[in-house]
Amino acid sequence: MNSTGFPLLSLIVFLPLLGAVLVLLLGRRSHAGIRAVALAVTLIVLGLSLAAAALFRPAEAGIQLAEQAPWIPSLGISYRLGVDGFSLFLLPLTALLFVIAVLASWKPVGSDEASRSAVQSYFFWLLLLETGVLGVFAALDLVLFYVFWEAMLIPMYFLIGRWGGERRAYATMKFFIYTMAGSALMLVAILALGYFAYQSTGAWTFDWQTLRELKLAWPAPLWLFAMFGLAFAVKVPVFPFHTWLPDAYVEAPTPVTVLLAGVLSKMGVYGFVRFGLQLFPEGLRAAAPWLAVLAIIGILYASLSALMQKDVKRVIAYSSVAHLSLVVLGVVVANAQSLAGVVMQMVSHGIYVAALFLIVGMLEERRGTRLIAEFGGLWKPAPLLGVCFLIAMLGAVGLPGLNGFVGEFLILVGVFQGVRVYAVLAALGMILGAWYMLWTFQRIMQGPVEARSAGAADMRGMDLLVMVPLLVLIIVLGVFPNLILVPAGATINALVSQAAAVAWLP
Amino acid sequence: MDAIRYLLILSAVLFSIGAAGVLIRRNALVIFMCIEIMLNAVNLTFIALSRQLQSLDGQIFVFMVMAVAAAEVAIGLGIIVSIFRHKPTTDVDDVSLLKG
Amino acid sequence: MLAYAWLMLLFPLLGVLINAFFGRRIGKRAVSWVACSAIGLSFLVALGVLMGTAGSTGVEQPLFTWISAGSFHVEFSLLLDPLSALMAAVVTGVSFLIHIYSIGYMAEDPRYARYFTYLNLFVFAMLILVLANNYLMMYVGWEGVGLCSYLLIGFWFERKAAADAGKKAFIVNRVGDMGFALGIMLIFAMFGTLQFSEVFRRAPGILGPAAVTAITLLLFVGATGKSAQIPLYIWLPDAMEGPTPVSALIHAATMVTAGVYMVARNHVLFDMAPTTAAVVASIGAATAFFAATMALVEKDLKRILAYSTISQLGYMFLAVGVGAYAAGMFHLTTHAFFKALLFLAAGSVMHAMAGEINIQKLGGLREKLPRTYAVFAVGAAALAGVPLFSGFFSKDEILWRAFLHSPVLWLVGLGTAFLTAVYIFRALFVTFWGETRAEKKLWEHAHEAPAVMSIPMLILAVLAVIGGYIGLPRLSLVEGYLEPVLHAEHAAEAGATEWVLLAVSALIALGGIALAYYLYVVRPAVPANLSKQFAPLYTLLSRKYYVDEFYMAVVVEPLRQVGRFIAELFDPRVVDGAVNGLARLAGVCGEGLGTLQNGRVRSYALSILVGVVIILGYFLLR
Amino acid sequence: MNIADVQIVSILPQTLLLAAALVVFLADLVWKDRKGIGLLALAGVLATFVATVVMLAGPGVPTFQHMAAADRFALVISLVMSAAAVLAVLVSLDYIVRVDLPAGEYYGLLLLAASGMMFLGAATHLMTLFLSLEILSIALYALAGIRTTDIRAGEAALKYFLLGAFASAFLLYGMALLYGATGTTSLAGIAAAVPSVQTDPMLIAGLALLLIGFAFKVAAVPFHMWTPDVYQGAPSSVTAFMSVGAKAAGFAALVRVLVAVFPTLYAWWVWPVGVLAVLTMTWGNLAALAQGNVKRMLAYSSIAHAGYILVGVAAGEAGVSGVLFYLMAYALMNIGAFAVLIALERAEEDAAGVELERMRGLFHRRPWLAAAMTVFMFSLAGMPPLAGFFGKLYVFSAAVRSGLLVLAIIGVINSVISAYYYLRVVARMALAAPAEEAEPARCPALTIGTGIAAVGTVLLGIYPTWLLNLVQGTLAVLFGG
Repeated sequence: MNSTGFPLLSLIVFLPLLGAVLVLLLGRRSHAGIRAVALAVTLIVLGLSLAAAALFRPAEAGIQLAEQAPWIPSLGISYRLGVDGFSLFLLPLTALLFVIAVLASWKPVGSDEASRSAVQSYFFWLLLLETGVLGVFAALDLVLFYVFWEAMLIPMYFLIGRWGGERRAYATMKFFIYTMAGSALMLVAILALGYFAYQSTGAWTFDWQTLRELKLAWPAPLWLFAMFGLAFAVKVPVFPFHTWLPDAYVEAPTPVTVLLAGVLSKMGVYGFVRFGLQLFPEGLRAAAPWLAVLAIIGILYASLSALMQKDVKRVIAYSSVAHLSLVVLGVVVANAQSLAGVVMQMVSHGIYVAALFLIVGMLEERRGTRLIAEFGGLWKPAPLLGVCFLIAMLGAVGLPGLNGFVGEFLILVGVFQGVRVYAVLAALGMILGAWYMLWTFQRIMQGPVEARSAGAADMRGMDLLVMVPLLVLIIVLGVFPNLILVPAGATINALVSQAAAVAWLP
Repeated sequence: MDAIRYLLILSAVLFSIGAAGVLIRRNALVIFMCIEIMLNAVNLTFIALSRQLQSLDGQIFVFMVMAVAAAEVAIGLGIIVSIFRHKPTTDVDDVSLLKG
Repeated sequence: MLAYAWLMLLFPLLGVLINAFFGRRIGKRAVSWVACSAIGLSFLVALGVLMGTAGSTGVEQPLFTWISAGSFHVEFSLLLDPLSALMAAVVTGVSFLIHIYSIGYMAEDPRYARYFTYLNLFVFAMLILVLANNYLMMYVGWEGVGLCSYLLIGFWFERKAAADAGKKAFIVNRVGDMGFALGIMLIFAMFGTLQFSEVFRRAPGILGPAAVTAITLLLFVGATGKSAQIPLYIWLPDAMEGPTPVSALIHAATMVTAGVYMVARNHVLFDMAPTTAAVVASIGAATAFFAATMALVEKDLKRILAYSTISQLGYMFLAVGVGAYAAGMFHLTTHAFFKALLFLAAGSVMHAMAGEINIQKLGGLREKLPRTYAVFAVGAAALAGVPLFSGFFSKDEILWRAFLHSPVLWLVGLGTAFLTAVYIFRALFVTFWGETRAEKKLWEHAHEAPAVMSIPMLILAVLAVIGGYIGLPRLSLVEGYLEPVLHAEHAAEAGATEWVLLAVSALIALGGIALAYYLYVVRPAVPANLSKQFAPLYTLLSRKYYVDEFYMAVVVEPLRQVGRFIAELFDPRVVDGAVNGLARLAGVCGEGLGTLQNGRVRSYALSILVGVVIILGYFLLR
Repeated sequence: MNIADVQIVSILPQTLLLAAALVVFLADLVWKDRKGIGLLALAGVLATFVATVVMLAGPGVPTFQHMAAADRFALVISLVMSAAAVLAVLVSLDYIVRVDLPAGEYYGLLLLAASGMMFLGAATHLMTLFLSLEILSIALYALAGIRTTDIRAGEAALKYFLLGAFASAFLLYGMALLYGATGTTSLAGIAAAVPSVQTDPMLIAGLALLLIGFAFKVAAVPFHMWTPDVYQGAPSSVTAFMSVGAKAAGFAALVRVLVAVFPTLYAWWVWPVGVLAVLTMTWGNLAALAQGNVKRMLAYSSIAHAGYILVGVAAGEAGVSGVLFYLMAYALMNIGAFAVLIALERAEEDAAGVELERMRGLFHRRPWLAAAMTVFMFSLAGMPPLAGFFGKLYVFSAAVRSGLLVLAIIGVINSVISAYYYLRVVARMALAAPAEEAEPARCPALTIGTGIAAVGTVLLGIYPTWLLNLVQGTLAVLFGG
């Protein structure tokens, strides 16, 4: 139990599970009740996660709000939760995006009648997913982490597979197998790590904090990092492990895409820091040049690919690849600025990409298509939609004053301090990013009003309700990024000194 | 002293003959008889060893094997008859509906 | 007054918020009141600051901490010194006039509130740029004005050309911004801070020649983007797709001069980097000349003015490149007046002629639009450098300083001055003199703009005339005012040389006007013959030296091809193909194993026997 | 010999099952109620289950004349077996009426086979080993072919019988050689003698043949060829039971022989077992990919799972508890999966098992049944937090501990391959539109059985500790003192 004696994190993590059970207990036909329960639960979780952020003592670098209980003592597996400045904001972000997702699911989700009427199971899986994701960000025992990490695939499988688009069966299978394949070796690495602990201390343990102190003989850190890293690289995804992403993002229903892009992609980056940088700094260092090159390729490759996509959802999907590649580059460089940028950008990206995908959803809802060529001049009949799209897009493009800028720029500054060529190449992504985003925006919102778009409805009601909080955050975090950077500061400093201890970059 | 060796070799040869028969013959009954040869080859081994080791365990084992073999005959014939009712053949290659 | 400088930012911001959220409900009248009074108040504050900072070397006013990430600490804080105060005053002043003008110009537009929201937002961003006390904040304003430019160019987004132009402006600017951003990163890497005062104080001790050259060059790349210099000028002519007041405000008077301001702001660094300074001066001179040639053959009145802006910006860079920062700022100021004036006059023509802007379809308008004609003539005279008009003084200041630096640059500048006089009076004569070539209906319909439009023009016309006197070589108000910031070494006392140069450039300007008069009034057939005689040259000029096509072919198309290759072939076939291939391989293996399972009991027995042999063999032979 | 020394209590579970089998056989003569006989059998297996639990909780008991032990290892195997038997009887209650099987023979043979399996798990003597193996085998031969109306059942029985007898012969030969090398037929005796005769070819060959014999029983590649055919041809309830029980029994014997009797020869047998493990899981998984019949797919999947368990065996001493845990988890999820197939199966057209297409849209028709199947599929695929995941975690961690990192890596990669075909089932149920099919069977016993299996699979995943504590350190008492 933590110092306050109150299992706050457990409550945050498992309340959605409770909600899922509650949803099952409600009648299958009581759609309103189910939605209300889902909304209430996600809102409470959001409140609790904000409370956790408020309880967090920013000056301290270590794990806070820690909880611990024995789970499988015979294997040294225990139930451990905790947050530090790095993971702190991922909880409210996750909680917020789940609230948004629930709201975005207020209208029935799905591409056919059967799935649209399956409200109960939809919210069941959605809430289950929330437990999985929150668990990933809070777990501090490696096996527990792995359990959440993998278990999360199951709800995701159903959410994409049942409520997704036309090629959902293919996309969901690919997503599942691909990500599972990526993390398969991680399990072996976790076991090996537990065994190394056993060798040096005589007891199996998967406690993250204990394992950090483990002295591993070279080249074990490299191999272990590689095995962990593959899982994270697939999840982020890092080039060339990204091909599951466009399919999954595109086929998933809008609220799920929002979660995929907003939260799930952060799990990979989170992993790189928590279980890469912090557990095997030497391993990450040795892999850094390769990873950096992959990240840079990812930025340019995904940007160019986004440029020529025909489906607006795919554009955003590839843009997400590019943006997250930059974040990975920031992790690889691991200095004070780049890591601050990573923390910032993880939250920021979650917010603006969620807004963008919501907008894509609204576009699709209005026109029944996502092909860019089918749109045009939509800003005229739907001015609010245009403005929201604009702000979200500008956030993504990294316009100063909006949230995307701070993280991106900090990462670039950090990278520049490390290897200047990397920064120059990565900065090219800024230009390409503006290009594909603006071009997409132009073809959809601007130009002559496309005949079938002329009568498109503007945003109202629920559309605005889901969008406004995100847009407000895009602006607020752009103007006051210190809301995040200051609490994370101590943790980032600790991370940096750890990275510096293994003589990071020149 | 060498007698035991001869006996062991003999039983090994018998065992091999039985095994080869299982592979070569197509008639289910004959295959089963080949298996019986293998079992009896083992019995021979047991008896030879029992004598060599001056221990009764081997001989007890042989009785058990014979009892088991009898039970197997009973069940085996039952199965063959049951198939024969559907398809009048004892050729094992003719019963290969299940595959892939 | 200085303590309230932040109000300068607050008013436009409030204007933005009010008009953004309530603009569609409160009616056009209220919208214009909100927007104009916001800028007007802001202008008053700016004037106060202008007076307050006289003689000061700069006051910093922290508002809040923006980013603090380890040693990366950026305050949101205002720097009030003569340079920023002058710039802020020019920006808010000209903006105020153009806001007023817009009330009339945009009166019929259904997106009236949105227009003023954007316009206020622009002023807000521009003031952030101007008042920034550090590079990053300047960058915020820098990109912010770029955004407003994008939004306003594409204001009539239903027109593809407008949307295209806005996008082009933003992306080309992004290219420059990337250089700026890298420059900022380099500065941070060198100094560990981004605050101007700190950087300038420590620069001499820290920076070697290579580093300072790199930093200044990168900053200058940013400047070429925003201020439309070679090689990134291509967006500005297209930017004329926006409403004309926007062209006047953003693409003539204020935003595009940000590059000049930035170089002036960084004069400490540029002084330390002679190589960069030479590059700046050369690019400035080249751009000035190059753009002027294109203006010679352009038919679109606004585009003529756009090329002219590019050309004049080139002058300003020429000035700052040769170390004449005050002269650059001086020209910036006068240019803001007369170029805004010219644009507004062009807008007035469009207003009268239902949007017609091709000068060959106009003509004889001085009859119908005497007031517009008068102010246009004042602007043209100022631009051409007719003696006693403002442009004359500021341009001569630059030419003189260029001459001191390098006669070649001076010669290019002089040539440009000649061309300037030719093209602007060509525009004047063709548009306002002679017989009209306009459609009859349009011609009959033509009317002078309402007061709300003409009064700002009049004010600007007055400024375009008298604006020059604040910088008279003897008086040197601008230079003196900026002295505490720029520490400009007083060039050799103006002697005989200066007077000679003054006379030469006056003659050149008058000669240019005379030539234009001859070509377009006396002998209107000559230009057509000339264009036929020198057809290749004419085509080259009218196709803008094929630079757009060049960029299209060398940068844009190849990138799109690569993108298409990745998106349609490489990603799905190769990268994803490898993944799917692996899956298919497993499936094929599975089917292969299935065929081994042939259903025959004897082959199963064989398999067992093989296993037996192998395992026995392993154990016995081990 | 004093009758008090016989220690019949040591083999109480097995004896109870035998007794129950006899009662069932006798009752069948006079009582024609198939459900009733089924309930009788259920009472018998429940009693056995209770007895096993009580014995696990109680103090240790001595061996049964050194022939069979009631150590923790044997009792855990009994627990698995009786749990499997309870589930098997539950799922059979309705099924055998539906497909018209003779109740007396069916339940009698089932109980007999279960008793043989339990004996095998407890055997500490070559003779008991052989006899119990034959008891279970012969009972299963008959059970496989009990559906005499279908030639495929006969074919399955014939294949199983011929190959089983064939493999038994090798096993028996191996026993003879061990006897010859050590002069004793008691496992404890052999274990004591092994260090002194280590490299005797006779001993080595005996070990090899024993390994082969058990490898056949657990369906390890290349001794697995019978498995898909037999599993497919046999009635589903029988397949469910034998895929779990026979496998568990085979592994119990294999572990006892290899780990307890031949620990000094670990370096000799670790590689063959390791290679068998790799071949078995890879072959099973790859072949399962190509199957369109769920029952046959589960047959290949059971081969693959034998491979995972063999990884635990290859880990030697460290892997014993993992193997036991895995067997329990496997029993729950695999019988559960078959239970769902049984619910779907219709007497005539599905004699060879349910085709994948028949699962279409099950979620719409029977959500809870589909949910249970989903649990089983994900658990079989090794997804946390379900029992199958911890089974794999446990055996792979043992492999890592024994330095067999390669096996763990191949194991997890195999899990990924397997996920594809398990997911295909889920996809058909959840993602495809329902086919116009008759309603799956509804029967309380089947529902209870499926429910127990599903809940057990989940609980064993969320809180595996209770079972882990039970299987921990079983090796220390492998001969029951």
